[in-house]
Amino acid sequence: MDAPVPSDVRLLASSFDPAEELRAFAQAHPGSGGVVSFLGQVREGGGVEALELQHYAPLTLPAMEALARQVRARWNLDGLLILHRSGVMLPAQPIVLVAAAARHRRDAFAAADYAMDHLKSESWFWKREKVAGEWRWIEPREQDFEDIARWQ
Amino acid sequence: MDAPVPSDVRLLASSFDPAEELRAFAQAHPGSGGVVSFLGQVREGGGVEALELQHYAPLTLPAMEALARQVRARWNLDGLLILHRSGVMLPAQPIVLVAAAARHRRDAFAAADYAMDHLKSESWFWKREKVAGEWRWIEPREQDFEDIARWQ
Amino acid sequence: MTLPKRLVFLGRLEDLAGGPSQDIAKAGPLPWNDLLATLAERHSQALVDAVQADKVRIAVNGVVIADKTALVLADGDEIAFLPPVSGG
Amino acid sequence: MTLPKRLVFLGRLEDLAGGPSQDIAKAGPLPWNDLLATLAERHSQALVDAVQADKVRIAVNGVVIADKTALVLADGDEIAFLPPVSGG
Repeated sequence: MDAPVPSDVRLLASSFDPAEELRAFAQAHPGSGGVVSFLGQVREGGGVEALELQHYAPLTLPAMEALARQVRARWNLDGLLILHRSGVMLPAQPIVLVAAAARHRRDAFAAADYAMDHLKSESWFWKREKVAGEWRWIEPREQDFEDIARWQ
Repeated sequence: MDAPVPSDVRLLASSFDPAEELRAFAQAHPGSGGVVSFLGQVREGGGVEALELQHYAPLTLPAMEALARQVRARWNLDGLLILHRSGVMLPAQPIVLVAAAARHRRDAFAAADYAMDHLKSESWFWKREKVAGEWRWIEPREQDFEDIARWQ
Repeated sequence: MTLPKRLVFLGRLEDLAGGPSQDIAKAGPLPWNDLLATLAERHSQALVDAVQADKVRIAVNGVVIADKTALVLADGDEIAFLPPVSGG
Repeated sequence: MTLPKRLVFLGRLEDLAGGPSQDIAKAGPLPWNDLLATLAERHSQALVDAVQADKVRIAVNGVVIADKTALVLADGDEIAFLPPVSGG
Protein backbone atom coordinates (compact mmCIF):
# COMPACT_ATOMS: atom_id res chain seq x y z
CA MET A 1 0.00 0.00 0.00
CA ASP A 2 1.20 3.49 -0.82
CA ALA A 3 1.82 6.01 1.93
CA PRO A 4 -1.29 8.09 2.59
CA VAL A 5 -1.47 11.45 0.85
CA PRO A 6 -1.12 14.22 3.47
CA SER A 7 -4.15 16.37 4.17
CA ASP A 8 -4.24 19.77 2.49
CA VAL A 9 -5.18 22.32 5.16
CA ARG A 10 -4.96 26.02 4.44
CA LEU A 11 -6.06 29.26 6.09
CA LEU A 12 -6.45 31.78 3.27
CA ALA A 13 -6.31 35.55 3.63
CA SER A 14 -7.74 36.19 0.16
CA SER A 15 -10.41 34.70 -2.05
CA PHE A 16 -10.06 31.30 -3.70
CA ASP A 17 -11.72 29.37 -6.50
CA PRO A 18 -13.57 26.38 -5.02
CA ALA A 19 -14.28 24.81 -8.42
CA GLU A 20 -10.59 24.77 -9.37
CA GLU A 21 -9.60 23.51 -5.93
CA LEU A 22 -12.08 20.65 -6.23
CA ARG A 23 -10.88 19.83 -9.72
CA ALA A 24 -7.30 19.58 -8.51
CA PHE A 25 -8.34 17.55 -5.47
CA ALA A 26 -10.36 15.03 -7.50
CA GLN A 27 -7.55 14.73 -10.04
CA ALA A 28 -5.05 14.14 -7.23
CA HIS A 29 -7.16 11.15 -6.11
CA PRO A 30 -7.97 9.18 -9.26
CA GLY A 31 -8.05 5.99 -7.21
CA SER A 32 -10.91 7.27 -5.06
CA GLY A 33 -14.36 6.29 -6.17
CA GLY A 34 -15.97 9.22 -4.44
CA VAL A 35 -15.31 12.79 -3.41
CA VAL A 36 -17.71 14.56 -1.06
CA SER A 37 -17.39 18.30 -0.68
CA PHE A 38 -18.96 21.07 1.31
CA LEU A 39 -18.74 24.63 0.08
CA GLY A 40 -19.83 27.39 2.41
CA GLN A 41 -20.33 30.80 0.88
CA VAL A 42 -21.44 34.21 2.10
CA ARG A 43 -25.20 34.34 1.59
CA GLU A 44 -26.43 36.88 -0.89
CA GLY A 45 -29.63 38.62 0.18
CA GLY A 46 -30.76 39.05 3.75
CA GLY A 47 -28.98 42.37 3.99
CA VAL A 48 -25.48 41.22 4.92
CA GLU A 49 -23.06 43.48 3.02
CA ALA A 50 -19.86 41.82 4.19
CA LEU A 51 -18.62 39.15 6.54
CA GLU A 52 -15.36 39.19 8.46
CA LEU A 53 -13.69 36.21 10.03
CA GLN A 54 -11.02 37.05 12.51
CA HIS A 55 -8.52 34.36 13.41
CA TYR A 56 -5.72 34.06 15.94
CA ALA A 57 -2.65 32.77 14.17
CA PRO A 58 -1.14 30.74 17.04
CA LEU A 59 -4.37 28.74 17.41
CA THR A 60 -6.48 28.75 14.28
CA LEU A 61 -4.44 26.88 11.68
CA PRO A 62 -2.90 24.44 14.19
CA ALA A 63 -6.44 23.54 15.35
CA MET A 64 -7.56 23.02 11.73
CA GLU A 65 -4.58 20.71 11.23
CA ALA A 66 -5.44 18.81 14.40
CA LEU A 67 -9.03 18.41 13.16
CA ALA A 68 -7.72 17.02 9.88
CA ARG A 69 -5.67 14.44 11.79
CA GLN A 70 -8.74 13.43 13.82
CA VAL A 71 -10.80 13.02 10.66
CA ARG A 72 -8.10 10.94 8.97
CA ALA A 73 -7.83 8.72 12.04
CA ARG A 74 -11.59 8.20 12.25
CA TRP A 75 -12.39 7.41 8.60
CA ASN A 76 -10.59 5.60 5.85
CA LEU A 77 -9.82 8.41 3.43
CA ASP A 78 -7.50 8.74 0.47
CA GLY A 79 -7.32 12.50 0.92
CA LEU A 80 -8.75 15.44 2.83
CA LEU A 81 -8.92 19.10 1.89
CA ILE A 82 -9.80 21.86 4.37
CA LEU A 83 -9.67 25.44 3.07
CA HIS A 84 -10.91 28.31 5.18
CA ARG A 85 -10.96 32.02 4.59
CA SER A 86 -10.11 34.71 7.09
CA GLY A 87 -10.58 38.44 6.64
CA VAL A 88 -13.38 40.29 4.88
CA MET A 89 -15.63 38.47 2.41
CA LEU A 90 -18.43 39.73 0.19
CA PRO A 91 -21.74 38.03 -0.64
CA ALA A 92 -21.40 34.92 -2.83
CA GLN A 93 -17.69 34.61 -2.00
CA PRO A 94 -16.50 31.27 -0.62
CA ILE A 95 -15.81 30.92 3.12
CA VAL A 96 -14.92 27.27 3.53
CA LEU A 97 -14.33 24.25 1.34
CA VAL A 98 -14.00 20.77 2.79
CA ALA A 99 -13.52 17.74 0.56
CA ALA A 100 -12.95 14.11 1.42
CA ALA A 101 -11.86 11.48 -1.10
CA ALA A 102 -12.46 7.87 -0.25
CA ARG A 103 -12.84 4.44 -1.73
CA HIS A 104 -16.20 4.13 0.01
CA ARG A 105 -18.87 6.79 -0.30
CA ARG A 106 -20.01 6.47 3.31
CA ASP A 107 -16.56 7.37 4.67
CA ALA A 108 -16.35 10.45 2.48
CA PHE A 109 -19.80 11.74 3.51
CA ALA A 110 -19.22 11.18 7.22
CA ALA A 111 -15.76 12.72 7.17
CA ALA A 112 -16.89 15.90 5.40
CA ASP A 113 -19.93 16.21 7.65
CA TYR A 114 -17.87 15.73 10.83
CA ALA A 115 -15.20 18.17 9.68
CA MET A 116 -17.82 20.84 8.98
CA ASP A 117 -19.60 20.35 12.30
CA HIS A 118 -16.31 20.77 14.13
CA LEU A 119 -15.14 23.70 12.03
CA LYS A 120 -18.45 25.43 12.65
CA SER A 121 -18.58 24.93 16.39
CA GLU A 122 -15.02 24.64 17.58
CA SER A 123 -12.66 26.42 15.28
CA TRP A 124 -10.95 29.60 16.34
CA PHE A 125 -12.82 32.16 14.29
CA TRP A 126 -14.69 35.24 15.39
CA LYS A 127 -17.25 36.44 12.93
CA ARG A 128 -18.84 39.78 12.32
CA GLU A 129 -21.30 40.94 9.73
CA LYS A 130 -21.83 44.31 8.15
CA VAL A 131 -25.52 45.17 7.95
CA ALA A 132 -26.72 48.64 6.89
CA GLY A 133 -23.15 49.89 7.16
CA GLU A 134 -22.70 48.67 10.74
CA TRP A 135 -20.46 45.81 11.82
CA ARG A 136 -21.85 43.50 14.50
CA TRP A 137 -20.26 40.45 16.10
CA ILE A 138 -22.02 37.08 15.68
CA GLU A 139 -22.70 34.95 18.73
CA PRO A 140 -22.27 31.18 18.64
CA ARG A 141 -25.35 29.35 17.40
CA GLU A 142 -27.14 26.76 19.52
CA GLN A 143 -27.53 24.61 16.37
CA ASP A 144 -23.75 24.32 16.11
CA PHE A 145 -23.54 22.71 19.55
CA GLU A 146 -26.33 20.31 18.65
CA ASP A 147 -24.57 19.39 15.43
CA ILE A 148 -21.34 18.54 17.18
CA ALA A 149 -23.13 16.53 19.89
CA ARG A 150 -24.12 14.01 17.20
CA TRP A 151 -20.57 12.71 17.09
CA GLN A 152 -20.06 12.24 20.82
CA MET B 1 -40.73 33.96 -1.20
CA ASP B 2 -39.50 33.27 -4.72
CA ALA B 3 -40.62 30.17 -6.57
CA PRO B 4 -38.19 27.30 -5.99
CA VAL B 5 -35.51 26.79 -8.63
CA PRO B 6 -36.25 23.56 -10.56
CA SER B 7 -33.89 20.66 -10.08
CA ASP B 8 -31.29 20.11 -12.79
CA VAL B 9 -31.37 16.41 -13.71
CA ARG B 10 -29.44 15.14 -16.71
CA LEU B 11 -28.46 11.78 -18.16
CA LEU B 12 -25.31 12.41 -20.17
CA ALA B 13 -24.02 10.28 -23.03
CA SER B 14 -20.59 11.91 -23.06
CA SER B 15 -18.09 13.18 -20.50
CA PHE B 16 -18.70 16.29 -18.44
CA ASP B 17 -16.65 18.67 -16.30
CA PRO B 18 -17.74 18.33 -12.66
CA ALA B 19 -15.75 21.38 -11.51
CA GLU B 20 -17.45 23.67 -14.02
CA GLU B 21 -20.86 22.16 -13.26
CA LEU B 22 -20.32 22.82 -9.55
CA ARG B 23 -19.12 26.34 -10.20
CA ALA B 24 -22.28 27.09 -12.19
CA PHE B 25 -24.48 25.42 -9.58
CA ALA B 26 -22.97 27.37 -6.66
CA GLN B 27 -23.21 30.60 -8.63
CA ALA B 28 -26.85 29.88 -9.43
CA HIS B 29 -27.54 29.68 -5.67
CA PRO B 30 -25.81 32.69 -4.11
CA GLY B 31 -28.45 32.78 -1.39
CA SER B 32 -27.53 29.31 -0.16
CA GLY B 33 -25.06 29.14 2.67
CA GLY B 34 -23.91 25.66 1.78
CA VAL B 35 -23.48 23.35 -1.17
CA VAL B 36 -22.77 19.67 -0.61
CA SER B 37 -21.62 17.62 -3.55
CA PHE B 38 -20.75 14.05 -4.32
CA LEU B 39 -18.57 13.23 -7.28
CA GLY B 40 -18.23 9.60 -8.30
CA GLN B 41 -15.48 8.78 -10.73
CA VAL B 42 -14.13 5.64 -12.36
CA ARG B 43 -11.38 4.34 -10.09
CA GLU B 44 -7.90 4.35 -11.52
CA GLY B 45 -5.86 1.30 -10.58
CA GLY B 46 -7.33 -2.06 -9.69
CA GLY B 47 -7.16 -3.21 -13.29
CA VAL B 48 -10.44 -1.81 -14.60
CA GLU B 49 -9.76 -0.51 -18.11
CA ALA B 50 -13.23 0.85 -18.79
CA LEU B 51 -16.69 0.99 -17.30
CA GLU B 52 -19.95 0.93 -19.19
CA LEU B 53 -23.30 2.01 -17.83
CA GLN B 54 -26.24 0.86 -19.84
CA HIS B 55 -29.53 2.64 -19.35
CA TYR B 56 -33.06 2.11 -20.61
CA ALA B 57 -34.40 5.40 -21.89
CA PRO B 58 -38.08 4.96 -20.96
CA LEU B 59 -37.15 4.34 -17.32
CA THR B 60 -33.76 5.76 -16.37
CA LEU B 61 -34.14 9.54 -16.67
CA PRO B 62 -37.79 9.57 -15.50
CA ALA B 63 -36.71 7.68 -12.37
CA MET B 64 -33.87 10.15 -11.76
CA GLU B 65 -36.38 12.99 -12.04
CA ALA B 66 -38.73 11.22 -9.64
CA LEU B 67 -35.83 10.82 -7.18
CA ALA B 68 -35.11 14.54 -7.45
CA ARG B 69 -38.74 15.32 -6.59
CA GLN B 70 -38.56 12.99 -3.57
CA VAL B 71 -35.39 14.69 -2.35
CA ARG B 72 -36.87 18.17 -2.78
CA ALA B 73 -40.00 17.13 -0.89
CA ARG B 74 -37.99 15.65 1.97
CA TRP B 75 -35.47 18.42 2.59
CA ASN B 76 -35.55 22.16 2.38
CA LEU B 77 -33.25 22.85 -0.55
CA ASP B 78 -32.63 25.88 -2.72
CA GLY B 79 -31.44 23.70 -5.58
CA LEU B 80 -30.54 20.16 -6.58
CA LEU B 81 -28.25 18.90 -9.31
CA ILE B 82 -28.14 15.27 -10.45
CA LEU B 83 -25.86 14.45 -13.39
CA HIS B 84 -25.24 10.89 -14.42
CA ARG B 85 -23.24 9.39 -17.26
CA SER B 86 -24.26 6.52 -19.43
CA GLY B 87 -22.08 4.75 -21.97
CA VAL B 88 -18.40 3.89 -21.78
CA MET B 89 -16.14 5.70 -19.30
CA LEU B 90 -12.41 5.52 -18.72
CA PRO B 91 -10.52 5.59 -15.41
CA ALA B 92 -10.63 8.97 -13.63
CA GLN B 93 -13.63 10.10 -15.68
CA PRO B 94 -16.70 11.28 -13.79
CA ILE B 95 -19.72 8.98 -13.46
CA VAL B 96 -22.08 10.93 -11.27
CA LEU B 97 -22.31 14.36 -9.69
CA VAL B 98 -24.95 15.21 -7.12
CA ALA B 99 -25.08 18.62 -5.47
CA ALA B 100 -27.56 20.11 -3.03
CA ALA B 101 -27.71 23.79 -2.14
CA ALA B 102 -29.44 24.75 1.08
CA ARG B 103 -29.68 27.43 3.66
CA HIS B 104 -28.85 24.85 6.32
CA ARG B 105 -25.85 22.60 6.05
CA ARG B 106 -27.62 19.56 7.51
CA ASP B 107 -30.29 19.57 4.79
CA ALA B 108 -27.67 19.73 2.06
CA PHE B 109 -25.64 16.83 3.50
CA ALA B 110 -28.66 14.60 4.06
CA ALA B 111 -30.14 15.33 0.64
CA ALA B 112 -26.92 14.53 -1.23
CA ASP B 113 -26.35 11.40 0.83
CA TYR B 114 -29.92 10.16 0.28
CA ALA B 115 -29.79 10.91 -3.44
CA MET B 116 -26.56 8.94 -3.81
CA ASP B 117 -27.83 5.95 -1.83
CA HIS B 118 -30.90 5.78 -4.03
CA LEU B 119 -29.02 6.35 -7.28
CA LYS B 120 -26.60 3.57 -6.34
CA SER B 121 -29.17 0.98 -5.35
CA GLU B 122 -32.31 1.75 -7.29
CA SER B 123 -31.52 3.56 -10.47
CA TRP B 124 -31.95 1.87 -13.81
CA PHE B 125 -28.36 1.27 -14.78
CA TRP B 126 -26.59 -1.92 -15.70
CA LYS B 127 -22.87 -1.80 -15.27
CA ARG B 128 -20.05 -3.73 -16.82
CA GLU B 129 -16.33 -3.45 -16.42
CA LYS B 130 -13.54 -4.23 -18.79
CA VAL B 131 -10.72 -6.09 -17.08
CA ALA B 132 -7.80 -7.59 -19.03
CA GLY B 133 -9.67 -6.90 -22.26
CA GLU B 134 -12.81 -8.77 -21.13
CA TRP B 135 -16.14 -7.14 -20.31
CA ARG B 136 -18.01 -8.54 -17.32
CA TRP B 137 -21.35 -7.49 -15.84
CA ILE B 138 -21.43 -6.22 -12.27
CA GLU B 139 -23.89 -7.68 -9.80
CA PRO B 140 -25.69 -5.47 -7.28
CA ARG B 141 -23.73 -4.93 -4.08
CA GLU B 142 -25.10 -5.92 -0.68
CA GLN B 143 -23.72 -2.65 0.71
CA ASP B 144 -26.04 -0.69 -1.57
CA PHE B 145 -29.10 -2.34 -0.03
CA GLU B 146 -27.80 -1.64 3.46
CA ASP B 147 -27.19 2.00 2.55
CA ILE B 148 -30.71 2.49 1.32
CA ALA B 149 -32.23 0.76 4.35
CA ARG B 150 -30.89 3.62 6.51
CA TRP B 151 -33.62 5.89 5.15
CA GLN B 152 -36.59 3.57 5.67
CA MET C 1 -49.52 -2.20 -41.62
CA THR C 2 -49.05 -3.83 -38.24
CA LEU C 3 -46.31 -2.67 -35.93
CA PRO C 4 -44.10 -5.44 -34.58
CA LYS C 5 -43.73 -6.16 -30.89
CA ARG C 6 -40.31 -5.09 -29.69
CA LEU C 7 -38.23 -6.99 -27.13
CA VAL C 8 -35.42 -5.18 -25.29
CA PHE C 9 -32.79 -7.01 -23.26
CA LEU C 10 -30.78 -5.15 -20.65
CA GLY C 11 -27.54 -6.03 -18.89
CA ARG C 12 -26.41 -9.61 -19.08
CA LEU C 13 -29.65 -10.61 -20.79
CA GLU C 14 -28.36 -8.79 -23.85
CA ASP C 15 -25.50 -11.29 -24.00
CA LEU C 16 -27.87 -14.25 -23.64
CA ALA C 17 -30.18 -12.83 -26.33
CA GLY C 18 -27.29 -12.07 -28.68
CA GLY C 19 -28.24 -8.40 -28.96
CA PRO C 20 -30.01 -5.50 -27.28
CA SER C 21 -33.36 -5.85 -29.05
CA GLN C 22 -35.39 -7.84 -31.52
CA ASP C 23 -38.87 -7.78 -32.99
CA ILE C 24 -41.75 -10.21 -33.15
CA ALA C 25 -43.54 -9.59 -36.42
CA LYS C 26 -46.49 -11.93 -35.93
CA ALA C 27 -49.64 -9.86 -35.38
CA GLY C 28 -52.21 -10.21 -32.61
CA PRO C 29 -52.22 -10.45 -28.83
CA LEU C 30 -49.26 -12.33 -27.36
CA PRO C 31 -49.67 -13.66 -23.81
CA TRP C 32 -46.67 -14.35 -21.55
CA ASN C 33 -46.60 -18.11 -22.21
CA ASP C 34 -46.61 -17.62 -25.98
CA LEU C 35 -43.85 -15.04 -25.59
CA LEU C 36 -41.79 -17.62 -23.69
CA ALA C 37 -42.45 -20.14 -26.46
CA THR C 38 -41.23 -17.63 -29.05
CA LEU C 39 -38.08 -16.99 -26.99
CA ALA C 40 -37.52 -20.74 -26.67
CA GLU C 41 -37.63 -21.12 -30.47
CA ARG C 42 -35.01 -18.41 -30.94
CA HIS C 43 -32.75 -18.69 -27.91
CA SER C 44 -31.14 -20.91 -25.33
CA GLN C 45 -33.04 -22.30 -22.36
CA ALA C 46 -30.76 -20.07 -20.22
CA LEU C 47 -32.49 -16.98 -21.58
CA VAL C 48 -35.96 -18.48 -21.17
CA ASP C 49 -35.16 -19.38 -17.55
CA ALA C 50 -33.60 -15.97 -16.88
CA VAL C 51 -36.61 -13.91 -17.98
CA GLN C 52 -38.84 -16.03 -15.74
CA ALA C 53 -36.70 -15.46 -12.64
CA ASP C 54 -38.36 -13.35 -9.94
CA LYS C 55 -35.49 -10.89 -9.89
CA VAL C 56 -35.86 -10.09 -13.59
CA ARG C 57 -38.48 -7.39 -13.87
CA ILE C 58 -40.51 -6.48 -16.92
CA ALA C 59 -41.50 -3.10 -18.30
CA VAL C 60 -44.15 -2.72 -20.97
CA ASN C 61 -44.06 0.59 -22.81
CA GLY C 62 -41.94 2.10 -20.03
CA VAL C 63 -44.07 0.91 -17.12
CA VAL C 64 -42.75 -1.75 -14.77
CA ILE C 65 -45.46 -4.35 -14.26
CA ALA C 66 -46.22 -6.28 -11.10
CA ASP C 67 -47.18 -9.69 -12.50
CA LYS C 68 -45.43 -10.59 -15.69
CA THR C 69 -47.30 -13.89 -16.12
CA ALA C 70 -50.53 -11.91 -16.59
CA LEU C 71 -49.26 -9.72 -19.41
CA VAL C 72 -50.56 -9.81 -22.96
CA LEU C 73 -48.48 -7.91 -25.52
CA ALA C 74 -50.28 -5.95 -28.21
CA ASP C 75 -48.87 -5.02 -31.61
CA GLY C 76 -46.47 -2.10 -31.27
CA ASP C 77 -45.73 -2.78 -27.60
CA GLU C 78 -42.18 -2.64 -26.30
CA ILE C 79 -41.31 -5.10 -23.58
CA ALA C 80 -38.03 -4.71 -21.67
CA PHE C 81 -36.39 -7.45 -19.64
CA LEU C 82 -34.67 -5.85 -16.67
CA PRO C 83 -32.17 -7.88 -14.65
CA PRO C 84 -31.19 -6.55 -11.20
CA VAL C 85 -29.71 -3.09 -11.56
CA SER C 86 -26.09 -2.62 -10.62
CA GLY C 87 -26.68 1.00 -9.72
CA GLY C 88 -25.07 4.23 -10.75
CA MET D 1 16.47 44.95 26.89
CA THR D 2 13.29 43.48 28.27
CA LEU D 3 10.55 42.32 25.94
CA PRO D 4 7.09 43.68 26.73
CA LYS D 5 4.15 41.44 27.56
CA ARG D 6 1.70 41.48 24.72
CA LEU D 7 -2.10 41.42 25.13
CA VAL D 8 -4.29 40.30 22.21
CA PHE D 9 -8.06 40.85 22.15
CA LEU D 10 -10.22 38.81 19.83
CA GLY D 11 -13.77 39.30 18.61
CA ARG D 12 -15.91 41.74 20.52
CA LEU D 13 -13.18 42.18 23.14
CA GLU D 14 -11.21 44.07 20.49
CA ASP D 15 -13.98 46.68 20.46
CA LEU D 16 -13.98 46.94 24.26
CA ALA D 17 -10.19 47.26 24.33
CA GLY D 18 -10.16 49.81 21.54
CA GLY D 19 -7.78 47.75 19.41
CA PRO D 20 -6.55 44.26 18.62
CA SER D 21 -3.44 44.33 20.81
CA GLN D 22 -1.39 46.31 23.27
CA ASP D 23 1.79 45.92 25.30
CA ILE D 24 2.65 46.07 28.97
CA ALA D 25 6.16 47.42 29.20
CA LYS D 26 6.69 46.99 32.95
CA ALA D 27 9.21 44.19 33.53
CA GLY D 28 8.87 41.24 35.88
CA PRO D 29 6.32 38.50 36.61
CA LEU D 30 2.71 39.63 36.27
CA PRO D 31 0.07 37.51 38.04
CA TRP D 32 -3.56 37.45 36.93
CA ASN D 33 -4.77 39.90 39.58
CA ASP D 34 -2.11 42.45 38.70
CA LEU D 35 -2.99 42.02 35.03
CA LEU D 36 -6.63 42.79 35.86
CA ALA D 37 -5.50 45.88 37.76
CA THR D 38 -3.50 47.05 34.73
CA LEU D 39 -6.53 46.52 32.49
CA ALA D 40 -8.69 48.45 34.97
CA GLU D 41 -6.32 51.42 34.77
CA ARG D 42 -6.49 51.48 31.00
CA HIS D 43 -10.00 50.34 30.15
CA SER D 44 -13.66 50.23 31.12
CA GLN D 45 -15.01 47.94 33.81
CA ALA D 46 -16.88 46.18 30.99
CA LEU D 47 -13.58 44.85 29.61
CA VAL D 48 -12.31 43.84 33.06
CA ASP D 49 -15.55 41.95 33.70
CA ALA D 50 -15.52 40.37 30.26
CA VAL D 51 -12.04 38.85 30.54
CA GLN D 52 -13.00 37.31 33.88
CA ALA D 53 -16.13 35.60 32.49
CA ASP D 54 -15.95 31.80 32.38
CA LYS D 55 -16.73 31.74 28.70
CA VAL D 56 -13.74 33.91 27.82
CA ARG D 57 -10.77 31.61 27.49
CA ILE D 58 -7.11 32.55 27.69
CA ALA D 59 -4.16 31.42 25.62
CA VAL D 60 -0.60 32.10 26.70
CA ASN D 61 1.94 31.81 23.91
CA GLY D 62 -0.54 29.87 21.79
CA VAL D 63 -1.59 27.40 24.49
CA VAL D 64 -5.09 27.57 25.94
CA ILE D 65 -4.84 27.37 29.72
CA ALA D 66 -7.24 25.68 32.09
CA ASP D 67 -7.15 28.08 35.05
CA LYS D 68 -6.57 31.68 34.13
CA THR D 69 -6.52 32.90 37.74
CA ALA D 70 -3.34 30.83 38.30
CA LEU D 71 -1.37 32.35 35.46
CA VAL D 72 1.72 34.51 35.86
CA LEU D 73 2.90 36.31 32.75
CA ALA D 74 6.62 36.56 32.09
CA ASP D 75 8.33 39.21 29.98
CA GLY D 76 7.85 38.48 26.29
CA ASP D 77 4.71 36.40 26.85
CA GLU D 78 1.71 36.87 24.59
CA ILE D 79 -1.68 36.49 26.23
CA ALA D 80 -4.80 36.27 24.09
CA PHE D 81 -8.34 36.85 25.36
CA LEU D 82 -10.68 34.55 23.47
CA PRO D 83 -14.43 35.13 23.60
CA PRO D 84 -16.72 32.31 22.48
CA VAL D 85 -15.94 31.43 18.88
CA SER D 86 -18.61 32.03 16.32
CA GLY D 87 -17.28 29.25 14.12
CA GLY D 88 -16.23 29.05 10.52
